[in-house]
Amino acid sequence: MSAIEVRGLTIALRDGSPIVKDATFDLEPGQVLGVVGESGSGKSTMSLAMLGYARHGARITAGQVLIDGTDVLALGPRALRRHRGNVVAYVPQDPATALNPALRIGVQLAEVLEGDAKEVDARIREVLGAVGLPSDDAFLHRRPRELSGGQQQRVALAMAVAPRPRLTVLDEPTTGLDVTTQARVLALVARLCADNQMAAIYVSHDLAVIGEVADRVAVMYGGMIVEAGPTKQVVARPAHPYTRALLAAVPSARERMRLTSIPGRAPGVQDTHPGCVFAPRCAFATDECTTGAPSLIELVPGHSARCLRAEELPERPRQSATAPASAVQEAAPGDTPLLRVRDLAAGYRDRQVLFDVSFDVVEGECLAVVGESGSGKTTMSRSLIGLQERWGGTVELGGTPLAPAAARRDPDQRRSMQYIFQNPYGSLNPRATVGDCVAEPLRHFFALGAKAARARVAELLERVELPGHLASRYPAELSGGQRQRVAIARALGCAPTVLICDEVTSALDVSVQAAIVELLRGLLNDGLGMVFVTHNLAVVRSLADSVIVLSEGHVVEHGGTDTVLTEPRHAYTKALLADTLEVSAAG
Amino acid sequence: ATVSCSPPAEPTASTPGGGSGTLTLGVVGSTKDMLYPYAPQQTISEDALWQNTLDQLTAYAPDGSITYALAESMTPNKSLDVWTVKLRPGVKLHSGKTFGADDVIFSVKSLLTEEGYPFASNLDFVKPDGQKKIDDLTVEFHLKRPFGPFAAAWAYSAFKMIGAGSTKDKVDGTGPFTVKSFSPGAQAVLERFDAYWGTKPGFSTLNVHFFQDQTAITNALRGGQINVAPSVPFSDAKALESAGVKVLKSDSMNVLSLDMRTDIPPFNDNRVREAMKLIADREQIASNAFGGFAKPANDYNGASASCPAPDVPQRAQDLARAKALLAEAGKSDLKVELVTDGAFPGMMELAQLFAQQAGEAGVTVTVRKMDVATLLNKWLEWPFIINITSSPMINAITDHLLPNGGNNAAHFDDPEFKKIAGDLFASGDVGRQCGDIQKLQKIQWERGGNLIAVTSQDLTIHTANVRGLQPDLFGRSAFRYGGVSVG
Amino acid sequence: MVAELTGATRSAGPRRSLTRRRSATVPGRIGWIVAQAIAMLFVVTTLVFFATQAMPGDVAKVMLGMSATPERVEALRHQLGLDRSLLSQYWHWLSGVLSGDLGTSLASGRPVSQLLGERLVNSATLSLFAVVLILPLSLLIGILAAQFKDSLFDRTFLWSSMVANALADFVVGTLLVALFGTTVFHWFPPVSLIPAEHMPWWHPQALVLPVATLVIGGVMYLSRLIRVSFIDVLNSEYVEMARLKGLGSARILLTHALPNALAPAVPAASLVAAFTVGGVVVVEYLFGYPGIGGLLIDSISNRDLPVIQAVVLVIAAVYYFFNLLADLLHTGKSGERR
Amino acid sequence: MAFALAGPLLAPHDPAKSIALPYATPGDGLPLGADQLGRDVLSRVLAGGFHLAWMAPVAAIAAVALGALVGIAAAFYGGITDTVLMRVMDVLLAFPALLFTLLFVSVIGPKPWLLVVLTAIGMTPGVARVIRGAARPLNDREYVMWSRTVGIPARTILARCFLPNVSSPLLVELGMRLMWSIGILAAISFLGYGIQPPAADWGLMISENRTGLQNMPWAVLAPVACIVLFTIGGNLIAEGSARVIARTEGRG
Ligand SMILES: Nc1ncnc2c1ncn2[C@@H]1O[C@H](COP(=O)(O)OP(=O)(O)OP(=O)(O)O)[C@@H](O)[C@H]1O
Ligand SMILES: Nc1ncnc2c1ncn2[C@@H]1O[C@H](COP(=O)(O)OP(=O)(O)OP(=O)(O)O)[C@@H](O)[C@H]1O
Ligand SMILES: [Mg+2]
Ligand SMILES: [Mg+2]
Repeated sequence: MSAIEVRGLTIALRDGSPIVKDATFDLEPGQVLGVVGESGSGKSTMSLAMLGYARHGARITAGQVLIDGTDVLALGPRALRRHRGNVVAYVPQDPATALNPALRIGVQLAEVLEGDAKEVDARIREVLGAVGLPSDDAFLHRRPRELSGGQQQRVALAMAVAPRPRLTVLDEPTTGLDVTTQARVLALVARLCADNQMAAIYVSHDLAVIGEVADRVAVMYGGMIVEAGPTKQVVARPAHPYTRALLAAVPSARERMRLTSIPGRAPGVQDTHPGCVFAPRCAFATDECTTGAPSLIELVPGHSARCLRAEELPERPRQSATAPASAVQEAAPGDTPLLRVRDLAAGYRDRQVLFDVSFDVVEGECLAVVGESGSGKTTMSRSLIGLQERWGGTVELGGTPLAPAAARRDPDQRRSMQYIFQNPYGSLNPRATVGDCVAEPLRHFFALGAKAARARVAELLERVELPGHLASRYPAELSGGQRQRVAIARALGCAPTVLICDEVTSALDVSVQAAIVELLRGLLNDGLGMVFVTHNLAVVRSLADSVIVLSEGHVVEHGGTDTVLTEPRHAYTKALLADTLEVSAAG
Repeated sequence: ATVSCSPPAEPTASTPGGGSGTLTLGVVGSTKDMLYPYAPQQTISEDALWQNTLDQLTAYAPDGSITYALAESMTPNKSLDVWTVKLRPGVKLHSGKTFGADDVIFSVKSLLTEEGYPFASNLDFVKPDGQKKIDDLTVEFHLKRPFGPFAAAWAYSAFKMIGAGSTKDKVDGTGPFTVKSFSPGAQAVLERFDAYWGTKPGFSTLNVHFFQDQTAITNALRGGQINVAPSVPFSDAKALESAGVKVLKSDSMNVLSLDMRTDIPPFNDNRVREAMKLIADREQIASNAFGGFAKPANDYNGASASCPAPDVPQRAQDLARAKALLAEAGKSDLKVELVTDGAFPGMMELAQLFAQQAGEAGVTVTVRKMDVATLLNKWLEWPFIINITSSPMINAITDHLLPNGGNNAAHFDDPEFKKIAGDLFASGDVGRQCGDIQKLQKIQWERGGNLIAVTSQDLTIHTANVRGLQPDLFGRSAFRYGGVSVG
Repeated sequence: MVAELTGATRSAGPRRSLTRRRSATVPGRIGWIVAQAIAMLFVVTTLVFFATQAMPGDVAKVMLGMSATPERVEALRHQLGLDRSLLSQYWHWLSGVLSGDLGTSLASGRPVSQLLGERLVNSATLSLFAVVLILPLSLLIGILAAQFKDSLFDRTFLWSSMVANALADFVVGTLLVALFGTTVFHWFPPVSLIPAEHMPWWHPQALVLPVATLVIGGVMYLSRLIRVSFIDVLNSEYVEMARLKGLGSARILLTHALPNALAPAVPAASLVAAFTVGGVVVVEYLFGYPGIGGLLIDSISNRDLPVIQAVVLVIAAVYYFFNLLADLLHTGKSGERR
Repeated sequence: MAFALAGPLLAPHDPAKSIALPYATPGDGLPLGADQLGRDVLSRVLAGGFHLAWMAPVAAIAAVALGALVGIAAAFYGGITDTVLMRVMDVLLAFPALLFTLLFVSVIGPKPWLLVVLTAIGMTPGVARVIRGAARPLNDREYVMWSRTVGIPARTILARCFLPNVSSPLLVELGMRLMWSIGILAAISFLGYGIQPPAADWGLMISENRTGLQNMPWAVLAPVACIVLFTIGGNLIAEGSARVIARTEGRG
């Protein structure tokens, strides 16, 4: 008997539509189960059920969650309360919102522990030490907002492991973190599990992360576990087409690959299919797939998949086409680059954040700007576009210097350089239809009439591979990836020569990221210059021609992508590269 | 002021009978109230104070007749231009001095020369320096011209006597109470003056609370916080009685009149004025605007008790005739604005009801309520206004019906009326005075600018434990405490 | 460079406003706030001064009443100094105020500070009692309604608060007087008679109904806000997290939800405090309570300018203070978030 | 609300006519009795909402429109514009409403439009504060920043980005202000500076008849109930529409 057994777990909304269907898996002490899947596949819902908890509006309708033989779902309210925290602990995705902003760290940590004050205090200091945080009084007296994101995440982790639970559920604990911090957290999780004989369920949409931390992996799609098995095996020989598709979407920092996204959209809770849930998006689907729902087929002991063709698929080779490096040369001497930045300096109030940044971007070139969180990437791109006080240096666009403030630039300059924001949810006016959003610059810059604008909007949507009927939708009705495409379409509507993208994919799933990256690649081929801000080296490899590495506002390395990523010279770049996870590393 | 930490010991309110106890009176008051009687105005709150701290030479009796108070007799010479006034002996001032000729001379001089004291015009026949002290209790008044109704003139409620040497801040009086404390607009505490010459009150302390509106007063009385309140709205009387409050109904000299300016259109045409008078349904006004506490009146100021009514028919509503008169005057679709500050009970109700009745005759009357200051700002300029008089005809004449009267909102200026009034004042014979008054009333009825629809009663409310309050024609039922007891 | 910098400030970063620049240091910020407050009071009193002038009627006519003749009015106006030019009257008043002298009441001839002083204590007591009751009551009701959202209690509360909010203070007051003072029960004095030299708290009975009127209005408004902010907090991730940590519901409510739910409610509370001060005028009128509200009404009807000015100055200052407090608490909070 | 507008047509008697004795108790032909002048309470109640029914919404809408304009402009321009606008609002707030009302009513007369204007101005600062608070975070929204970077004119940004995105607080405000404008208008009537008698008006009725509460409670309670119903009705409409709009917003 395993330490943790989950049997036929089903969670449904009040109206009966299931969010998680018939989830079954086992877990041994010290083992980490990775749960992957696109956004909305039910990962969080399933993992919260380990604590006997369902979010408002949902209900656990069937199944068992046995931990050392006790069914968590059968516990009464009191017992359940004791159980939570002590036996099963939870680490939230976003500690910034999950830690109580009003309470001191010490208080929040002490809450989960029982026993006399001295013991509690000792234990707190011990776990803080274990997660690599200072354990002095000053630290305990801080409030969450006085910590960095990585520190907050480790506090949440400490809070979870402090009562020595049997099982810890980690719901995408590193999604918001930069690679370095992520690497640290992952190592920590692995160590804590091993040291305390604690089982863990690690939720992520990033296969590379799961590959790094998990012993076993469960792939979720449409509320179902579609494939489960030892991590190595699943990554090496994926049996479910969905797993294969996910793997194909993950970029690699080692080689430039063409990324393939999964066509279509993940099913919503209310969508019902008679057949396999993945069938509509599946490259291998047969007629059979649309009629009969497949059950979990065990391929080898411990590795099973929910696919009619599960037996044959692992044998098929996984095609990984290397993408052609776009034919960009360094600008010929004498040529004016599209964008020329010299000694750019910027800061906030009395604090300088950016120091002497210089670079050129030529036609069709993608310049990646990488660096850890807080290194000044956003500050730099904002001062390029004119949203930020510039303290020094010059920015030239097509040979003419740009005024520091957007408002002072002439319309043509404002048109030629466009900015895509990180947050796809904020970049579109929620009260304007997609069509209006995209038409806005057309009206503004080109004074297009309603009809001409409509035609042009359709063209632009086409260009970003969005169906034309979306023009009448509101942003709230679109997925994150779709919104990001609309934002790109809007920028394209200005007919820019330079595009500045600030972490445009970091809020998105890998498969959506793949689609956006491919879209941008297409634009580069059309001759657009691009400044691509990111902390994801794999994306850099997939897309960029040259790279600058920012550390604390200084450019520490600048060169062609291949040079920088294969032979990093600066220690910082080396460290960054070392922390970058690679899905194939597991395989 | 130092702030002590506990309430001062209350005088034991429950001391049984025998002339002790506290009576609490509630009136509408203002922060500009003062104890000094030669004030620019005479408000109900000041009246309550003066009435109880000061006395007059002569006074109105509750039935409207004139009685001697501080004076014992007033005798004229033949030509009616020198009057000898004998004072009541043994009257004590609050300061302990004896009230005498010097005090009278001081008072008369003060009131006639006080800047901004408007009522002096009623005494315009008296010379400020014309008074001679004959002895301690005798003063000789030397007048500017012969004046007959001398005693009546001094009975006007504004002419209080004060002790010689009184100032605005420190007033010495002879009244039934002395002032213990006074904060304008809030409260006054008066204590019985045991050396008072007249009928003494049957309680020792008079507490006067000043309110900002009538409703609060009514509520306070219902809540048992005050014992007596004057001039309650007519419509409240029934509710109050059924709630166990005693209502003292008293006939009154108070008349609300709708004053129409006789000097400008549309009311310079007497046909229009008469039409307005014919529009009023006096029965309905009495029953609905005044809750039944009124009798139809006949467009002239009331007589004093001593003179009979003039020989004119009672006007009643006659819409047909009113319309005909208006048509004749070319004012068939007359539109007028009736202004009022609603400060006295019945004013708003009267205005509304009249407006409603006018509507039936095709006359549009819009009622406009405004605050007192706005009303006073254009005082004597409003073409159509609700005015109030509270004195008998003889005192109303100067003020209300003669050209320069401060209360002549109708701008009534009638040669015949003026002449008769002159005769009246110059005669010393009461019979002739009555005849003249009847003539004047007839003129007022016929062509005056005052629509006087009803004479109302005055309602004083009090708690059941107050005994001995008397009806009073001058609205003083609530302030006259001779023989009144609490508890 | 400097020009570029200021250019950037003006156009690209309007949010980084001059205010912010100026408020970089704490004393600077306080100075700026005080300067604004003084400017505001100055404007308010100036407006009030001229507004009062624009109102028909003046104190001379009011004092003389119906028997005012033009000569008498002129004489009195001269005596009171009303015949001087507006500006000189205003300057006279202003320089008086600046030197701490609020002037003399034209109607009663008493020093304004004396008139005001007595009544200020009364009004302050009334508002203080009301505010002190409003806050905990709103909190209690708001929390209960949020905790038992959609329960009978919650729905009853929502409806009754809607009814109470629909009724202006004067209606609530009138009904309270009728119910508890004059008709049905005779529990409390319907009118607040507080003798001039007495402190209002010597007469707790007299405070009950006016305070209740203010409290009902305030509580019904504020507790709705608290309810909403509590519901938000109860739906927050950190409360969910607290549940997942296995904490008891009392602890969740008091330690986790309360401090956070309070944050948005505090500025609202100080606005309610400001309203309460404003509402005092009506309530004082209704209950014949001898406070500055009554004084204001009285002095307006007397056109007693120095008194009007002084009362307005006090009310505006208090009002502004609470508004400012609300603002500061609010920005303080969003500052924390950043 | 329809009831308030149509009320005058349904009235069985002339609401301004005395047909019975003051405070006559309910009886034949007088289902709710008579008021202090002997007028039919039912007719007056039915007729009394008419003015309120147009004045209150107009005042509320005007206040919300003006307040939104000020609030949005203050939030968008920030800096000195913000400070000046908001301080002007503070001045309006701190200016005693009573004096304000009295001033204009006594100069101009109690015209209905004036009452609407006064009520609207009185409520504007509150709206402006709320809307400014709701609009300020929009400056940090990416779509607003984008509009600034491409140089969309301020007017367009205000109309397209700000206004629609504060519409739910705007509607909530509208509901609240509607409620309050009823209260304020009723209060003005109550003090005697509003709708002038003999016209029927709920606020006026309460003030006229409040002393007769014991004998004839209907004369007060009926208009009170009407004000409550009217307010709640208005509020529900506003809240409902806020909810509908919020739905289109999704989680954006
Ligand atoms: N309480 C709920 N009420 C309504 N729908 C819900 C509820 N909880 C989850 N869902 C729906 O169920 C689906 C799965 O949600 P869940 O949060 O488990 O997904 P996830 O895999 O964790 O996604 P993400 O990667 O975005 O966190 C989603 O479509 C979500 O909208
Ligand atoms: N509005 C601001 N006021 C003051 N300091 C700021 C502001 N915005 C950013 N900073 C600071 O400037 C530095 C650079 O921030 P920036 O946002 O450019 O970093 P980044 O590289 O984009 O980080 P991330 O990867 O987290 O987006 C950080 O130290 C940050 O704290
Ligand atoms: Mg999730
Ligand atoms: Mg950034």
